[in-house]
Amino acid sequence: MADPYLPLAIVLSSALPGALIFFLDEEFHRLRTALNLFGAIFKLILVGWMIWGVFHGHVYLSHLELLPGLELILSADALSVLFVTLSTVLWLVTTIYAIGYLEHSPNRSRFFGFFSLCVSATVGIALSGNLLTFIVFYEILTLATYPLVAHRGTPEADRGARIYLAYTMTGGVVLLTGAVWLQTLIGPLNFTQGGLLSTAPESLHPQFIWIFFLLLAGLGVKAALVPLHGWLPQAMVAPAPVSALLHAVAVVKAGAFGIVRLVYDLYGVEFAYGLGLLDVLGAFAAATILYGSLKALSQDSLKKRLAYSTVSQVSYIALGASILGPIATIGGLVHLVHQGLMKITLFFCAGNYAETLGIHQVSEMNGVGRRLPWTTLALTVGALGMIGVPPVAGFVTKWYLGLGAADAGAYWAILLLIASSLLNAAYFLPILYRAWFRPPPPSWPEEHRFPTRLETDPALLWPPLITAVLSLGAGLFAAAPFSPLEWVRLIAAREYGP
Amino acid sequence: MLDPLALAVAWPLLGALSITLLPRWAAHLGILAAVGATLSALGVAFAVMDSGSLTSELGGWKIPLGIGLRADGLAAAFLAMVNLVALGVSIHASVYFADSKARHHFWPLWFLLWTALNALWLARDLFNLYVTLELMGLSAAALGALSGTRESISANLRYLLLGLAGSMTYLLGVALLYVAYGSLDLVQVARSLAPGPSSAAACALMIGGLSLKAALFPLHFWLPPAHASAPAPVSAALSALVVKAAIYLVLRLWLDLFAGIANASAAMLLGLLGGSAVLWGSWQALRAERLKLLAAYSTVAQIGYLAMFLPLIAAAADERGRASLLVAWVLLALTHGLAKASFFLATGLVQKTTGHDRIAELGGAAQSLPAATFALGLAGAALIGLPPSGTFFAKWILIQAAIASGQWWWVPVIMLGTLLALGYVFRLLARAFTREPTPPHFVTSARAELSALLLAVLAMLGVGLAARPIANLLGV
Amino acid sequence: MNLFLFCFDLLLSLTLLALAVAALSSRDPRRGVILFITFGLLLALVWARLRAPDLALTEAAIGAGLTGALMLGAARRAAPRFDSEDSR
Amino acid sequence: MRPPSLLCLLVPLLLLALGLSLGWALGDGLKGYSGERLAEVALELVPESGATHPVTSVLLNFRGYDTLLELAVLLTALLGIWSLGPAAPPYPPPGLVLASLVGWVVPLLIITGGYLLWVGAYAPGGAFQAGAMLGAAGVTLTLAGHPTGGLPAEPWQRLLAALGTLVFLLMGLGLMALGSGFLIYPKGIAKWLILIIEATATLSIGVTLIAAFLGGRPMSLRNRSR
Amino acid sequence: MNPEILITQMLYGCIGLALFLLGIGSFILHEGLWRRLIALNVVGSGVFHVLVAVAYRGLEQTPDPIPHALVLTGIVVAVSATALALAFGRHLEDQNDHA
Repeated sequence: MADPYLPLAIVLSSALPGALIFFLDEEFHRLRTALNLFGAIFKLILVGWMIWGVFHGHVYLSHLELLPGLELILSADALSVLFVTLSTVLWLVTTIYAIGYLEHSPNRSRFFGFFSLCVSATVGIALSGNLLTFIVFYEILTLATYPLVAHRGTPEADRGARIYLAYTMTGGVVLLTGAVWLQTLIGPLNFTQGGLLSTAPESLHPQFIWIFFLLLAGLGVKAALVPLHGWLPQAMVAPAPVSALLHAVAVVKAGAFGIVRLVYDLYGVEFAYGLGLLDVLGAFAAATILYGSLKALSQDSLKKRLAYSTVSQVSYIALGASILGPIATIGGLVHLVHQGLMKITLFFCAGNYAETLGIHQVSEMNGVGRRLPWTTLALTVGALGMIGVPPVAGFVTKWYLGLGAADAGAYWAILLLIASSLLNAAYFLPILYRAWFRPPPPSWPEEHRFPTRLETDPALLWPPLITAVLSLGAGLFAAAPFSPLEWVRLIAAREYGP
Repeated sequence: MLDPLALAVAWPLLGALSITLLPRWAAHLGILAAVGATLSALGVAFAVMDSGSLTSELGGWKIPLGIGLRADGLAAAFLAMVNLVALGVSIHASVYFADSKARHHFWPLWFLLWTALNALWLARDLFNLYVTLELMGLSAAALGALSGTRESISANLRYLLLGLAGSMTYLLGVALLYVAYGSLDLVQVARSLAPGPSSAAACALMIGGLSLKAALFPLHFWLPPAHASAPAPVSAALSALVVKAAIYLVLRLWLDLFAGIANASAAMLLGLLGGSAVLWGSWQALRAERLKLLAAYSTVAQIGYLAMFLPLIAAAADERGRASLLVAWVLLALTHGLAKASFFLATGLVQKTTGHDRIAELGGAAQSLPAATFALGLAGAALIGLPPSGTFFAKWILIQAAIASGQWWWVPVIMLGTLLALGYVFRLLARAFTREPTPPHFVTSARAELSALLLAVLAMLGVGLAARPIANLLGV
Repeated sequence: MNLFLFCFDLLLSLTLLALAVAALSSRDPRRGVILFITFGLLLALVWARLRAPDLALTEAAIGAGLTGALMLGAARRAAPRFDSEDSR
Repeated sequence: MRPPSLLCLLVPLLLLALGLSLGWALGDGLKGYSGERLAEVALELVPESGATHPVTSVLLNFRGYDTLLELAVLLTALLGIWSLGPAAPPYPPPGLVLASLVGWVVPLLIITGGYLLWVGAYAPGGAFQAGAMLGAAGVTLTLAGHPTGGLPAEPWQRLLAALGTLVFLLMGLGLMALGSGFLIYPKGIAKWLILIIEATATLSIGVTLIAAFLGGRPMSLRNRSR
Repeated sequence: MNPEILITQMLYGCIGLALFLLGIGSFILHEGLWRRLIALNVVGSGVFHVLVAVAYRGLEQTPDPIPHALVLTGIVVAVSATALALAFGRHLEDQNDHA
C-alpha cells in the first residue's frame, strides 16, 4: 500500500516555514530561528521515517494528475532517498551555520525564506517520480537560488546573479524542450529502473540521440559541465552558506542528479551505451574534470579555487554514470554524497576565515591554523578527502571509480583519475601547508572577536566540524549498514539486476 | 425561478447604478457590489461544475426570438477568474483611489465594465455580444482616461475609436450571418452554418474586428500607450480582462461558430500573427523604459501565445489532443489574467511610492515595498511560464502539440519568447536586490498589497495545480 | 417590375453615396459635419422608403440631429476659445 | 501629417477587393435566405408581447435584455463624459426673435416626445424617439443660452440618467424574485410594465443626451471637489 | 422570393456595404478626430443600412422587426460613443490651451 502523504510532507516541511518566514518582521529573530530549526528537524525526522520505510519495502507515492499524461509524482526509491537524506542533513547543518553567519546583516527574512524554498526544491528534485516533476522543481530551484546569489546587492552580486540566471534558465528551456519532445515520442516519462526507451521502435533512435543532447545540455548547465560551467565561478559572490549549499547540495548536485536520472532511469545505462551516448558523456566529464582542476590551480581567491574544484569534482558523478558496469556506477553515485559532505566542509571553513579574520585569498592564509585550529582541522579533512587520501570518503569514490573503469576496460578513466588526483593535491596541499606551517602575520585583515571562549562563533564552528566528522565517518565506516556506500550498492544492484 | 446567469450580470449593474445615485458611499457600495458579483459568478461556476452547462432564455421567449444566456465550462472558468481578479482590483482600488478626485468616477464606470465582462462571458446571442463589446469598450476607454493626463486621454481616445471600428466590423459580420441564416443565436447559426462566401466573409469580418479589440499583432499598436497611461488598477483590468475578453471571443467564435468553415490556412495565418506578437511584444517589453509599458507589451506577447494555439488546435490529431490544447489555452489565459492584474497592481504601488515608473531608476524603491516586489516577482514568474504556474503546463502542452503535429517551427518561437520574457522580468527584479535594508514590516498597506500578492500567488500556485478541476469544468 | 420605383431607388442611393463621399472628403470640419447631417437626413428618407419609419425618425433625430448638434456644438465651442486665447 | 501616398493607393484597392467579395457574400446570403422563420415567429408573437407595434415588442420584450444593456451604454458614455471634466461655459444669450422661437419650439418638442412615447405601443415611435425629442428640446435650450439645458441639479441629473436602467433592471430582478423569471413579464400586465419602462427610459435618454451635449459634469460636483 | 424585393435588398445592401467601406477607408487614411468620427458614423450607417435593407420585404408586407430593433439599439450606441469621443477631444483641446 502506498503512503500518499509522506513525500509531499517532506517537501512542505521546509516550504511552509519558508513561506511564513517571508512575512515575518525583520526583528523577529527568535521566531525566525525557531521556524527554521523546526522545519529542518521535522524534515529530518520525516526522512528518517522514510528511510526506515523504504528499507522495509514500503512504497511512498504522492501524485497529482493535472491532465492526462501530465502528472506530478513524488515518490521514494533508493536513489531519491540517498539524495533526500544528504540534502536534509546538510540543510540542518547549513541553517545553523547561516544563522550564525548572517547574524547582523540586513534582509534576513528574505534570505531565510528563499533558503527554505531552495531546500524544498532540492528535496522535490530528489523525490520526483517523473521528468515533468523533476523539471518543475528544477526551475523552482533556479528561481529560489537567484535571490540568494543576488542577496548582497552589490554590483558584483547583481552581475553574478544575472549570469547565473541566464545560464540556468536557458538550460531550463532547453531541458523543457527536450523533455516535451521525448514525451511526445514515448508518453509519460516516469523514472524507471533500467530505463524506458529500450522497448521503443528502432526508427526513433536518431531522435533519441538528439533529445539526449538537449537534456544533457539542460542538466549540464547546473552540473557545470564544460563548456556550460561559466556561471559557477561568478556565483561565488553569494554569502558563504549559499555557496556551500549551491555547491554541495542544491544546484550543482541537482544537475548531477539529473544526469544520473537521465542515464539510469530514463534511457537506461545499457541502452545509452548502445547508442554510444555514454562515450560522449564520458568525454564531457573528462574534459570538465581536467579543466576544473587546471583552473583551480591558478586561483588565488579561496572561494574561486573551491568553485573550480567543484566543477571538477561533480563531474566524477557524470564520469561514474558514463562507464558501463555496476562498480563504476557505485563510484559515481556515492560521490553524490561524499562530494557534498567534503565540499560543504570546505566552504564552511572558507566562510569562517572570511567572517572571523577577513581572509579571502589563499595568499593571506599563512598560519591560520594557529588562530583557528579546529576550523583548519576540518579544512584539512575536507581537502585530503578531495585529493582521495584514505580514510576520508573521497578515497572510496576514487577507488570504486578506478575499479569500475578497469572492470569496463576504460583505462583512460584510470589515467584521468590519477591526473586529477595529482592536480587536486597540487591545489589543495599548498593551502594546507600555508595554514599549518607558515608563520601567521602580525595582524589579520579584518579580525572579528566573538563573545565566546571558542575560536569563533559556535554556530560557525560546529557545522564544519560535524561535516568533517561525517566525511571521515563515511570513509571509515563505508562497509557499515546504512552507510552511503552500502545504500549505493543497493541501488546499483537494482539497476543492473540480478 | 432564480436565474444565476442573469444575477451574475445584474449584480455589477446594480452596483453601478446605486453608486451613480449615491456617489458619497461609492467605496462602501463598491466593495459590497464587488463581493456580491464575485459570489454570484462563483456560484455560476460551481453550478456548471456540478451539473454541466446552464442556459437561460431571457424574457421567457424561446431562443431564436429571445436572447439566450449560456454558461458552459469555458465561460464559467473565465467568469470565475475575471470576478476574482475584479474583486482583487476593487479591494486594491478602494485604497488606490481613496484620496483621489477620480474616485467618484472610477466606481460606477468600473462596475459598468464589470457588467460588460460578465455579460460577455455569458452571452450566446451574436448581437448581444455586440452590445456588451460596446459597453466594454466605452467603459474601458473612460476608465483608462481617469488619470487625466494628456497621454492617457489621447491614447484612450484612439482606443475608443479603434474599438468602435472593430465592433462595427464585427457587427457587419453579424448582419451577414443574419441575412444568410436568419438567426442571431450563436448555437443555432453554428448548426446551420455552411461553407460559402457569406459565412467566410462573416468569419473574416468578425474575427478581424475582434482581433483589433484583442490587440493581435499587427493591430496591437493602440494597446501599449493606452494600458501604460491608465491608473494602475484600471491598467490591471484592461490588460488582464478586457483584452482577454476579445481574444476569448475569437476562440469562442472560431471553435463554436465557425468550426465548419475555419480551415487550417486561416488558422495558420492567425498563428503566425500570434508568433510574431510573441516575439515582437517580448522584444519591445525587453526594451521598454517604463514599468507599465513593459507590462503592456508583455500583454501583446501573451495574446500572441493565445492566437498561436489556433493552428495547433486545427491540426490536432484527435479529440483528446484538441481537448488538452483547449485546457492549455484556458490555463494560459487564466494565469495571464491573474498574473498581469497582480503585476499592474504592484506596479501601481511602486509608482505611488517613487512617483515614477522608470525602470532604470527603480533601485531601492522596490526594496522598500517587499510585498509589492514579491508580487511582481511571482507574477513575473507566472508570465515567463516558470513552474508550477499554469503558463508552464500550457507551454508544455503547446510544445508537445507543435512537435506532434509536425509544426516544429513554433518550438523555437516559444523558447525564444520564454527567454525574452525571462529577460524583461528579471531586468526588473534585479533592481529589487540592492543593499538598502528592507523596511521592518513585510506589508505596509494590507488591502493594497495583499490583493496584489494574493492574485500573484493564485497565478503561480492556483491555476496550474488546479488543472484537473479546470479540465473537469471544461468537460474534457 | 416597377421601373419607376427602381429608378427612384437608384437615384436615392447614388445621392446617398455622393453625400457620404462629400462628407468624408471635406477638409473643413464644420462643412463636413453639415454634409454629414444632410447625409443622415437623406438616410432617414431612404429608411422611410424601406418601410422603417421608426428608424427614419430615430436616425433623423439622433443619428443626424443630435450627433450633428454634438459635433457642431463642440466645433463652435472650440473656436471662440482659440480666439480668446490668442487675444489675451 | 499626411499618411504616405502608397497607403493612399493601397487602401482603396484593398477596400475595393473587399467590397466585391462582401457584395458577393451578401448576394449569396440573400439568395439563400432562410431567415424568414424568425421574422415570422416574431410577428406572430407580437400580440402576446404587450405591445402591438412589432419593433417595440422586439425592443422591450423579446430582446429587452439588449435594450437594458444599451441603456447602460448610454449611462456609461455620460459618466465617462462627466469624468473628464466640468461642462463647457454656456452659450451667449440669444436675440429676442430666437428667444421667442425657443419658447415655442421647446414645449412643442416635449409634447411631441410624449406623443411618440404613447403611440409607440401600436405605431412607429417609442422611448428612443421620445427621448430624442426631449434631448432636442434640451439642446435647443442650451443653444439659447440656458446653462444647464433645462436640467435640474446634479443629484437629480444622476437620478434621472440612471432611472431608466434602474427601473428596467429592478423590474427584471423583481419579476425574478416573484418567481416569474428575469425580465419575463406576466401576460396581463405586460403592457403597463412596458409603458413604465419606456417612460423612465425616455426620461433617461433625454436627460443623458442633454447632459452629453453639455459636455461635462454639472457645476455642483465641480464645486464640491475643488 | 419575389425578385423585385431581392433586387431592392441587394441594391440597398450594396450601398450599405459601400458606405461601410468608404467609412473604413476614410478612417484609415485621415487623421484628426473630426474626420475619424464622421468616418465611424458613416461606417455605422453603412452597417445599419445593410440591416434595414435585408429587413425590407416589399411595400405591402410588414418588414422584419428584428433588424429594425438592432438598428435602433445601434444608433443609440453610436451616438453615445460619439458623444464620449467628442468629450475626449474637447478635453484634449483644453489641455492644449492650458499648455
